[in-house]
Amino acid sequence: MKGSAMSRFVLLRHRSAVFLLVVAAVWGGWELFLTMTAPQRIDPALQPALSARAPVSVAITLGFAPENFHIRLFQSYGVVSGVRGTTVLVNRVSPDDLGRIARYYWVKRISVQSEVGR
Amino acid sequence: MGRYWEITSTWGVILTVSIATWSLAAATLPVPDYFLPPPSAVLSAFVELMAKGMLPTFVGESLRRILLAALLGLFVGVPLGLLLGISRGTADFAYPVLNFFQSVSGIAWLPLMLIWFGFGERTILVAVNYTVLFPVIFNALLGVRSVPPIYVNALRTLGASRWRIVRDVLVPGALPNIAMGVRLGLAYGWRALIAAEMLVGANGLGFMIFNAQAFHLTARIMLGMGIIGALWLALDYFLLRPLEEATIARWGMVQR
Amino acid sequence: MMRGWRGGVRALGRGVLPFALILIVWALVTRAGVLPAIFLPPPSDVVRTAWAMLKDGSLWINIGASLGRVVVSLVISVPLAVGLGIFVGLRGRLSPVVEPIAGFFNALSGIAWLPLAVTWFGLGWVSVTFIMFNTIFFLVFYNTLVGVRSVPRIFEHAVRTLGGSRRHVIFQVLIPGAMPNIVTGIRMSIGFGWRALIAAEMIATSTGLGFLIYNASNFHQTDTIFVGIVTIGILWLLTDRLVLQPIERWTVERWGLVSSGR
Amino acid sequence: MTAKITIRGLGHEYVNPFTRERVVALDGVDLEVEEGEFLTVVGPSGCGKTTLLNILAGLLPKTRGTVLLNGREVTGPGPDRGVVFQEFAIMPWRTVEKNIAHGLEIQSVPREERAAIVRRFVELVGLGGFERKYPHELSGGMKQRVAVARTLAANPEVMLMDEPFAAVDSQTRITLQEELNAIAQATRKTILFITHSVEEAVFLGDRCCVLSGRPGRVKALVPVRIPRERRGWKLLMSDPTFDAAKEKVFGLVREEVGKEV
Repeated sequence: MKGSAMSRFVLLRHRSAVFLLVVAAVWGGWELFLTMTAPQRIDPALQPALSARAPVSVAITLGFAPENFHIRLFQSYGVVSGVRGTTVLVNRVSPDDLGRIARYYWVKRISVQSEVGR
Repeated sequence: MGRYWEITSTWGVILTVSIATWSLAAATLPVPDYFLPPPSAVLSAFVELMAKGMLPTFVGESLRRILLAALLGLFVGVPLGLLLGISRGTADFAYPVLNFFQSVSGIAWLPLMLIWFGFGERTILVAVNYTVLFPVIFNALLGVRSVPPIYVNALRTLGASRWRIVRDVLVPGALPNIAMGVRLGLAYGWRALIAAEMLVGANGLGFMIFNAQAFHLTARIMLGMGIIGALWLALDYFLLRPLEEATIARWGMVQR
Repeated sequence: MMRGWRGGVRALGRGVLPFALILIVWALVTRAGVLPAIFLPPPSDVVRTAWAMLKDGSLWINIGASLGRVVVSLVISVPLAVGLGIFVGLRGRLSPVVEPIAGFFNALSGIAWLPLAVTWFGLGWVSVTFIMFNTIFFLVFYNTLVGVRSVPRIFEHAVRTLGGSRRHVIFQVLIPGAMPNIVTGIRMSIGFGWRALIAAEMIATSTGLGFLIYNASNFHQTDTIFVGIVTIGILWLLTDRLVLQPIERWTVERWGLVSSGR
Repeated sequence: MTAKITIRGLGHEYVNPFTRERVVALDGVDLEVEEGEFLTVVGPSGCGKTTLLNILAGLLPKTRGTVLLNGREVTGPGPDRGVVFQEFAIMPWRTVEKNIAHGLEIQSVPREERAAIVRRFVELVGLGGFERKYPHELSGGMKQRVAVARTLAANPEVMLMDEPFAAVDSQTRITLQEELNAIAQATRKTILFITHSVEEAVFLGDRCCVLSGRPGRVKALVPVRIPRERRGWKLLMSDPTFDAAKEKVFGLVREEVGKEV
């Protein structure tokens, strides 16, 4: 770009524009992917509680033993009452937060807490 | 021997030699394992942190904060700097103040902000944005002040209004300095962000490597450092350098 | 012309007016009692604390610790970085590859090295000095390397046709030609090094201005924090005026060269 | 008496390191330059004028052919062949004085002797009073004067000049040409002067060598039989010999430019 006039087309092919477009595309695609795959992670048994718009206690199963990072993350959504191997028990999670948790790709399944038993 | 071959072979040699010595050192040096993990450990740390969803969050948080600071710097810092620079009165008042505040690094303010905003996101944002904003404002002001008067006078002789002088001479003339200010501000801001994340302990690359040190997870430290460097190079190559080339190349204004 | 404008601004820049005004506003705000003292102590408190710290020497110790680290790191890493930068810059085969690598470490320089430094050297002044060394070394090395490679070949040809040997080319063309970039590298390395030091001192040592401020915030001694902050600002302005500008004036501006340091 | 410079069968090819593409710049150049002669070389752009000069200066290794100076093979750059480049190749970090003395410094000529020589050449090129100035404070014309003074101060066997006045405004150019003419007269130095301007070539040269279009070859050698003392712009404006030589060289170059396009 030797200081020549930046016509619209050249501007678009310029590496900055391409970079921003690619970043936007990847980010958008990723968010879409998460939103699409979120419902599969929620146990159907939780549907009634969700539709009742009432906070619910859940058991979140991960593919690995949770680290401090995950515990702190879940604490921002509700009260973490315990950890069983790769499952974290979180109480009083609002339905909206539940939807957000479901979007984390590393969450295996979110099921009703009572089923797993204290 | 073509130049291509020469460069690629030198790259090949340097990369293989460095990885080899690193692995060798990791295996043979009489130090505890966590001192110098081999390259393979860094790779598995990457895989692990991706699987656990931690890396995307760390990178995402750091990028969000620096890009926010960049936007603020561009759309608030630059106009403010230009505004202060246009009239001699405000410029002479603002220059020493800005010069002082610019020389106090954002991190030096962090302890005060911990008192004002506590250990949270706000402290990080204020520290980073402070670090980015002041060099941007300062250099934008400097840019306006260093536009050679002959351009201003030339336009004045054409009967240009004050606004037109600002638009056609002062702003374009200041662009090289503005670009430099943004670049410098973000360079300082990026490092202030890493330090702030370490001190405040909020999710981000700074926190990642600092926290990893507490658990002797050196592989994660090295991974984090690699990403910090790589992200800056990407930001620099794709966003900052074009900004600078666009301003300097367009007007060939390398002021002597 | 540019010199005239900048000189004029700087002449006035030294004026005390702006700071006096800020002090007055600061005093009024604190007297009005809008904010609790721990948030914003009155300027009189800060001055009193500063005076006390000067008298009992605690401020001097911390200034000495911080400045000492800067000087030590500069003395070690600048000559090494300039020497290596020139050495690699001369190797046509090596430098195109080393430049991007140096660029990477240049981008990484600073506080990002702290965790690794603490792992290797533990908390304390060794880690802090390592971070300072690392920041300064890579900034100066990278800029020297770029500087040597950007010297127009025409000067080298000129010296060669005057019968100059490789030694002449290095000392009479490459080093002076790279000087603008070297000076920029040094200027940036002090700027970034100073900031990295303050941050590192907050985490890894028990002396120095960074530690002074961070420690004061743990005890809510806001006046000490302000003393520290003002000191840092003044120290930088002094370094800029007494060290950086003279170097720049003596080398780059005198030759009318402009550097493209990164 | 052997010629000062002897060039026989000189050929040169540029090989692009990336694409391996070969460009023949010079093909079979035969030329001799006598002692004390002012030979100008002119030709269409791209005919290899600068390549020829760079090979003579030793900055560019030739592909084939022989190049002799005083009968000895030319290998690399050296003080015996002083060069004045088109870009102002004087050191921005040295004062005018230090620039002119640069060659002498390299040949470790004692300080006092150096100062005397520098003073002589400062006067010769009319830079009196500018000794302490830095290049960025000089005009283009003055920078080139420093370059010429530097080259002559090193007392080379031959002075090679690569379109030295191309980047200078026309008024300064005329004065520089007249000054160079006076210097050639005063120093009796052998000079090889590359230019794209036919008028400049004829005005300055004892002989004009016309190179053919790419690949460059000696197309013709046009003598300019005008004594050095009479070479001043005012005189030559109406001199029939000058006009005739100019027409001839211009014709030869035009032929080559036609082929080029």
